[in-house]
Amino acid sequence: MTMADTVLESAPDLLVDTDRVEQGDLRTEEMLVNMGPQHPSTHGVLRVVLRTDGEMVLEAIPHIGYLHRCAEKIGESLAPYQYIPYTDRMDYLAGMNNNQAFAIAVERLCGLEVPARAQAIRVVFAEFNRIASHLVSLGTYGLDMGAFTPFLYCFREREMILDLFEAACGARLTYSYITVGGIHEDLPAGWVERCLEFLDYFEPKIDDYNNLLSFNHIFVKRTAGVGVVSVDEAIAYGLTGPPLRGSGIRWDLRKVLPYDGYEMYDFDVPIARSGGTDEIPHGVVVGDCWSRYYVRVLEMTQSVRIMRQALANLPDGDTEAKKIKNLKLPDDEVYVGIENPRGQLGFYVRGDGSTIPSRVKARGPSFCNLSITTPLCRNVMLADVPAIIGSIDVVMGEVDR
Amino acid sequence: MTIGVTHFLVVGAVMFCCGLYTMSTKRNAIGILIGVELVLNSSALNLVAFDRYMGAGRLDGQIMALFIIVLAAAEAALAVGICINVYRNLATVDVDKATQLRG
Amino acid sequence: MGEHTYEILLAAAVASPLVSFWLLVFFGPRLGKPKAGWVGVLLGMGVPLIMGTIVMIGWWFFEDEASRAALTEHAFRWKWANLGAVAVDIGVKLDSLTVAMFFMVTFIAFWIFVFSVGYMKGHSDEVSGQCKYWRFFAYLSLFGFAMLGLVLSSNLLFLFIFWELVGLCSYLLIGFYFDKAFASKAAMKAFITNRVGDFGFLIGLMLVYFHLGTLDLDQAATRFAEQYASGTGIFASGFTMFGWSLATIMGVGLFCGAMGKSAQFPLHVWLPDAMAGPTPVSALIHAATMVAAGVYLVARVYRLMTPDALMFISTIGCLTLTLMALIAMVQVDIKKCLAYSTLSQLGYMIFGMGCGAWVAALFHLVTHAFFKAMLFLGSGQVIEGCHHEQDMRKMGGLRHKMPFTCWTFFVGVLAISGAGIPAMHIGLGGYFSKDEILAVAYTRSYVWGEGDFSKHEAHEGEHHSSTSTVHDVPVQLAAYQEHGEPEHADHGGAHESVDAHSSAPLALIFEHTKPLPKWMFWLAIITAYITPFYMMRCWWLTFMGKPRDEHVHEHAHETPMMFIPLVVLAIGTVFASYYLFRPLMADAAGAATAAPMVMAIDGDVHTPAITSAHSWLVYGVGFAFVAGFALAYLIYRDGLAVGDRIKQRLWPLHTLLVNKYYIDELYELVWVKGCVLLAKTAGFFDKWVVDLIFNLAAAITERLASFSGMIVDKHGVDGVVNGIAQTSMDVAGVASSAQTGRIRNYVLVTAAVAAVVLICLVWFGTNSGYSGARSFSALSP
Amino acid sequence: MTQFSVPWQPRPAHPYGMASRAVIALAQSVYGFAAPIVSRFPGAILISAVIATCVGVWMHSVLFGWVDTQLIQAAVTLPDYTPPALSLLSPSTWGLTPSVIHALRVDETVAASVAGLLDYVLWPVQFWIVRDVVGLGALFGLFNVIPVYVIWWERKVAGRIQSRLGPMRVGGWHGWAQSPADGIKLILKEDLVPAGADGPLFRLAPYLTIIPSLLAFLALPFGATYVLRELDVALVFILGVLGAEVVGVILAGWASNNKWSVYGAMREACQMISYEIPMGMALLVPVICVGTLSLSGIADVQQGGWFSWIAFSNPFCFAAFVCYFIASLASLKRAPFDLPEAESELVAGFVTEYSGFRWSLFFFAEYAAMFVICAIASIVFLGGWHSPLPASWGGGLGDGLLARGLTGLLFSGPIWLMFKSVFLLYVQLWLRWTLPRIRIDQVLYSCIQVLLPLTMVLVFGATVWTWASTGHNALWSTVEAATRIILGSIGLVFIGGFIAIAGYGFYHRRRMVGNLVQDVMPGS
Amino acid sequence: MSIDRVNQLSSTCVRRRFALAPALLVLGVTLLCGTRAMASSGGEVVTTAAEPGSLLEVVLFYAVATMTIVSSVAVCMSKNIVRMALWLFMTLASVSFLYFLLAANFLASIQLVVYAGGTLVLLVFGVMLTNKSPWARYTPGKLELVGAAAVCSVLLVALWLVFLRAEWSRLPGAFAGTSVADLGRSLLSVYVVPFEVAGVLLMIVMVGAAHLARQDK
Repeated sequence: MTMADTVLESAPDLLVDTDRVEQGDLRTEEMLVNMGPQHPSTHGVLRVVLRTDGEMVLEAIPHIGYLHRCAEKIGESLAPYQYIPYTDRMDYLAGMNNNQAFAIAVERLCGLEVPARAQAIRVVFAEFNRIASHLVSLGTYGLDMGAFTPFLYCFREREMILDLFEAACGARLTYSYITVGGIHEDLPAGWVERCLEFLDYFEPKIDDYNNLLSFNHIFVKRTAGVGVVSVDEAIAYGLTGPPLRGSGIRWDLRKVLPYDGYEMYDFDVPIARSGGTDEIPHGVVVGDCWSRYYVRVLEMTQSVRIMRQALANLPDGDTEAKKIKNLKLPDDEVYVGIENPRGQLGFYVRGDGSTIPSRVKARGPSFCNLSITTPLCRNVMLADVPAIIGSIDVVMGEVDR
Repeated sequence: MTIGVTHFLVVGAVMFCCGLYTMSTKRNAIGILIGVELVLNSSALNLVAFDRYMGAGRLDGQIMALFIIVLAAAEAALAVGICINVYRNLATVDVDKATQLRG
Repeated sequence: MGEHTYEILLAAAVASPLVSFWLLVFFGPRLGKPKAGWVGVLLGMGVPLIMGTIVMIGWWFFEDEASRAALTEHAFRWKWANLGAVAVDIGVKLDSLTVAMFFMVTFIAFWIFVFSVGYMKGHSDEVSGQCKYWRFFAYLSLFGFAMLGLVLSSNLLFLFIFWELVGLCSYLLIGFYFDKAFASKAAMKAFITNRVGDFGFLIGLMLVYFHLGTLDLDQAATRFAEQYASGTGIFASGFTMFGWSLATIMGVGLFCGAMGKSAQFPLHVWLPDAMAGPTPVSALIHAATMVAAGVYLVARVYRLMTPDALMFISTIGCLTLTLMALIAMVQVDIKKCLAYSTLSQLGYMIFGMGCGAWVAALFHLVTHAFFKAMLFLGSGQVIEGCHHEQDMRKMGGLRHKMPFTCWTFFVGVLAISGAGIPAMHIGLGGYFSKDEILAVAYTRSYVWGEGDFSKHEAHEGEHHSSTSTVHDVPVQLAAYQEHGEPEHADHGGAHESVDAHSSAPLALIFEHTKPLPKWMFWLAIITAYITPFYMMRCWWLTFMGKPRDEHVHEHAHETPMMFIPLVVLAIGTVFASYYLFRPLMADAAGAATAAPMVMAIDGDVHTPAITSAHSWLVYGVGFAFVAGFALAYLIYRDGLAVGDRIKQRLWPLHTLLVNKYYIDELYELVWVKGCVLLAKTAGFFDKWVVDLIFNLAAAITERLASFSGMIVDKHGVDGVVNGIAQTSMDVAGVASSAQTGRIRNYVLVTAAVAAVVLICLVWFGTNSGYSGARSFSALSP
Repeated sequence: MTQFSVPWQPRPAHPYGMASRAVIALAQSVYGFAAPIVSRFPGAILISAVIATCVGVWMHSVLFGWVDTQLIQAAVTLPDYTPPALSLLSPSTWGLTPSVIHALRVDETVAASVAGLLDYVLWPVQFWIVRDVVGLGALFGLFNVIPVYVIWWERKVAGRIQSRLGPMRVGGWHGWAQSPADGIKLILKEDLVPAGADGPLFRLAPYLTIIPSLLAFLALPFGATYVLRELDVALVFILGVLGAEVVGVILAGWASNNKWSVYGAMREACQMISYEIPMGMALLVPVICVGTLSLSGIADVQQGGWFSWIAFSNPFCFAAFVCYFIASLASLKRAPFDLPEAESELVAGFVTEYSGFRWSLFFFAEYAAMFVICAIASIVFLGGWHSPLPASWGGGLGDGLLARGLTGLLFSGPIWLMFKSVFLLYVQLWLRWTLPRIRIDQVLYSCIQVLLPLTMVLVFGATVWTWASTGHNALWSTVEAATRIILGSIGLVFIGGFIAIAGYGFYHRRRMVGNLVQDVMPGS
Repeated sequence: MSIDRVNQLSSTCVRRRFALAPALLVLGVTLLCGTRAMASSGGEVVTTAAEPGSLLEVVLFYAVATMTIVSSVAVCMSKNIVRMALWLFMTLASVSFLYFLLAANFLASIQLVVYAGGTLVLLVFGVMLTNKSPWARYTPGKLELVGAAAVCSVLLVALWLVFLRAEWSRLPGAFAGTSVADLGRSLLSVYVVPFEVAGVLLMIVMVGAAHLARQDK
């Protein structure tokens, strides 16, 4: 028995909702099981307390806070450009997008104009990072389902993306590339060509993933119809990103509230469809794990499409706005939400006339999406819990901040 | 020194007595079941030994042992089912607690 | 035709419903509502019907008697297992009876299956979510398998297995609406009552197994005859019980099975309750086929019967037919009315079997199957049409709403009443079959009673030329030759010959056979008058007169798919009886009744050779239906008023009948309460007597101790006395705690006793060695 | 000083005793001596070791055979001969003395030139117990080698499937020493028994797991004469002992006192018990067709080449092969049925709390059982140790040593059984690295609702088929032959397709897929 | 890498490897218990155990019998229910080896498959499903323990006496061995009815056990 179990069992009343256990319900040993914080399929340090009856999970309660680093508070003692490196440590799988979100928030607050070239490059990197992030999500989701191989295929491609990131900004995970007022540095020579080459290479790989994983019979059996989120539920729980679109709601901030010139690009917002139609396998229900998963696959295609457009029409010019040194934040507040790979990532920034914001608050998609875990994991099989959590695709760094 | 039927019978007798002891001292229903299995097995062993040494090739003992195995499996399946049910209803498998039918 | 063609066809026909059963079990839920039913119809009974028809046609029209006999002789047998010294064969009993029964069962069952497709649509899932449509057809298919297997079995063991299987199906189908308490109770009742009968059957079976050393029907009969001739085996046993010899007990035991399944008098209680099942089930299982299996069984083991056993059978049959007919007169539930009528008719069959009318009883079985199935389906149509209303008092005037049902039902009523025109030799099935049973009964009670048959002794040796003598006898007798040798060839007319059995002289049979008591015959005659009355009453109350309940009448309607079977069965009732089934039965009778101690009597009174001495019977019974109909018409012409008046006038009788002679209550009193009483007595003894002794002993000693403590020196003697008291308390405690209620302690005690016994054995057997070993060696060959 | 709260009691390090020091020193010196050589010719050494093993095994069979046929048969004719029994009490049962052997041997040209020492070498071979010990040693060696190299191979296969290389360093050539090195590492790892665990049972469980799979080797024939104990019920015996493996797993799960372990154990028990039934039933199909439970007996009827293999003998056997393979995956807890140790659900299932040597024992057991199961599949369905060529073709080769060698290589020899088993093993690995894992309810569904009825039908069908075949009907024989040809052709197409795919992959292989951007990018 | 370094890295437990010893014991016993085939004239394989009367048989018998007795005594001495089940498994496995010695190979294998594999797992299931803690002790009374011990030992002695007294020589003799085919034949001819009845029984038990253990009532 591990320590955690001992602790847990000493105060079981906190966790077991005894009222819900019907009297006379002939239960075999109900058990409280800790899934995490050190568990292979909780993707980090998420701890889920499962109340199980045999293989059935009666209740799953996520416990968070194992990775809390006061990220928001730190933002209140640093100048915005100093705070940029902290943002990409939140959702560490989508550093570019996080940088972008905070940068745009500060730009809006200060009314900075970002040059066209910088905006285009931002779009390229945001989408590129979206692909990288979705690749991780896909691969690890396969891993959750017991398929090890797709994981390595995904990471193979991701490594190439990271190579390109490294070439652009020198870092492979925490980029701090997109900064307030533009981007940190212009692209290196030949980067665009290499990137296009990669996109040519990458696009057919998406079909590979589909063949390997998405349409694998067992995979579909495991995920289709599991953890169904209805439209109402999705809205009520404030889901955003793939989980929201996986429930069939066409909502994407890039379309709805465009930023960084997304209105100039031509792309679709993929949403889930139910099974039996076209290529969607039988048994798939809108809002289930498979739908959430597949929305990500489709989004990768769209990202490639956006990147191609952006790279083709990359304007010349500056990559950084004027007047960003000693930026004074006006006594005002702003909230900007952008479409992170995981959903709506919003930054609320309040200035007080100094160079340091008086309040920084992030609205993280993972944190909000995670809230659906408990209702989804009610009366499911034990093996469905990783399927559900994996399909929500949380990054604990951002949940805990 | 030859091994004869008596040798096997002695082993069987020890097993039988152990099974009996288990049956009559355990209060756990499954413990009693385990005792029963021991007793059944000892009788099967005796049958096979008799069959080997004085069955004159008629195989009766082996077949009886076969049936004992089958019946023991059946009995165990049912008994475990009953134990589980008792457990669900009484939250214990202590046979001394199962006294609902006592007059 | 190749070798074993018939057997293969019949086996295929038996297998098909089994396939259908498994299909429905596995895929039934997926097949959905009408499809599952059609699978049941086509695979479950369609295929057997086709096979049965082919076999029927081939057997009757394309084989002559010689080849039929040869086929019977060389029917398929495959040795399956050895039960000790007894070989058990899987085989087919192939003779005219099998073929006829097979055809009858498949034909009727097929149409009932068709009927069910429509009927169960509204009666399954909607009524209760649990009672699935497909399950009904799965059970029906299983029943088809079991019933056909039963008919086909050449072996008592397999007959018994299928016997139990039909019982199981009956149980399942009676309890089809198992979430309704009455249905599940009825199912339970049927099951338990049948077990009582089957216990007797099992005893009979074991006697056959043990004394005759075989379970094969034919072989058992041969052995029985041999043992009778030589006075060995079962006849060598001096065992008697109620004055019955062991052979009689065997026959009665076998008959007990039939009593259960055919619901004969003391065990009849389940059949009326069995009407809780869906109506097609009542029609098929509880009227046409399964309940007739008892009669079939008696027919099959007829050769193992003794005169005493037959007398018992006829007594039971006679009681049943009368008592049940009386109850039928007062029933108001349409299905119950039919159920009691079924009981009464079954009584006729059993009665016929008992008094030697082998052919007639089986013939009656077939005709009854047709018209009773039709009547039940008609009642099903009515119930369905009237939205589950079964009370006849609320019906009336339905002829306009459901004309087809009305008139097919009327055909059934005519048939069961034995309607026919005696002089013209025209009539429905029941007319011929019932008359024949009565004729045989007449022969048995009057002709034999007057000793007319003593003259046959003189002709024993020359039976070939003795035919002329018997022409004086009003009813022709035929004790058939063994192995069913064609009689036509020998004597020029099947119905005009008397033939002594080769292994048992006719004289011997006469010597054994006592005449039938006259009251039995008269009861049967009276019941023949009662039958038309209650049937007419039933029909009239349902269909004729004015509607008595507007609500019911308004909703009444007919369903087309459901009346097709009605029409087909009506046609079958009219045509396919006397000219098809009677000769088949007569053909089978030869070999099937070649018994050493009893004989079958051919009582066909409707042949042209009918004599005047017997004609009063023919006319008297033949017109019974007119009298019965007239009475019913007079009483129920204007509704229930007259009937109610009669009811009030005869209230003691009516109350008795309505309460079915209080037999259920009697059983409740004797068995259920009796058991409880026994248990209570034992408990009482345990609680008061055993405990009392211990407690008393303890108390007395204690009192004694305290008493003596008062007078004697406390300090000196107290210790001793208290010690004694305490000891006896302890002894009492220990002794009473021996009953711990813990099995493990009992186990231990058992083992301890075993150990003590073993040690004693060893101790006292010191010099002579362990006697166990000797007994081992004694056992070994 | 703060004390870390750990769930186990901190223990002092045990100093090594002299024996351990000696063993370690020996290992080090051997490695120091061998490493340079090994790293120079790694591939050659590995391959020659394999060949040497084969030759050794083959030679010992030749030797035993020679002793049997030549020596003992010749000796029977001697006066006062008693069969060798090695009863310590009576010297008369000590068999042929070396001098007698020498006398018999001089007739033999093969060994005539060898010195008289050989007589003393041959002397013990006449005793069964000696042969048993030799065979046991060989089996034990095999039992150790198989898991080690199957694990290595699995890692290579997994690497290839996942577009990487797998182990490449240890030992040189394709990391061939990776698994032994891992083994050494595992032995030296700290062996933890969690606090609150049932210590004795926790320690016992790995052995209870490994012994059954070891026992299975006893009755497993590798060739017509390569079997330690020829059992007439070998099939049931092996099934039985492999089934007993589950006890160890359950105990491991239970004794760990970890909830995930208990989950793993329960899943394993549930899965194994349910899949034993379809597995056994699927094996009953060929048993019904052949009429024996002896593995050698089953293999014997498949001498007639590819089309005589039982899998192709009738449709029921063909389907039974597939059923058996699926069910065996489940009872071996291999992917996609690897629920008991599903790392994404149960951390590591019943082995969660195990480490070091005990942990490796579970894997020894698992991989050995995998091999046994595949070997049974090969013997029962795929012709056993017979090659796809009919054995009758080798009839003209004669009885010489070369002829025996050729026969063993081309027609029937253990190498073919190894080859087939390893092929099936490869399919298992292939599946594992391709498929996701299914859920426990789906596992049980596929057992109880799919495989079980299916195998029941197969058993029934096989019975009918066999019954029909006993009739010696000419028409039926034609049907049978046609069935064999059709099913055999399907098998050929399958194998052909496999080879074609493999060839295609080999032809289009790329050394590293990931090198697209690596070396050309600025800054790299 | 020096020995000290190794010492430092791995803190414990090389000596634990010698726990292999019991495993090897079991292994060796089983190996030697294996039977040897002897082709009979009829072509059917008839097997015998280690040659009757040989030293091997004696050694094996005593080894296996000791194992049986030790583990069956351990069953009744264990307090923990899981350990009881484990010892039961040991007993059953040893009995299966005894069957091998008794030339009942098929029975031995079946014992392994059905008993050790099936029944025991069932028991363990029962244990796991029904025990809050396997260490939960339901101790019977002292008197019961003593009584049981006394009765069992008396019974054992009595049985022993009986064995000693019995005149086994007067019984029909031993036989060489038996093949599975013989067993099958007699099962399907002489014992066919018990066989079928057992089949029906198993079916009923299957349904009954499934019903009893059903979750949703």
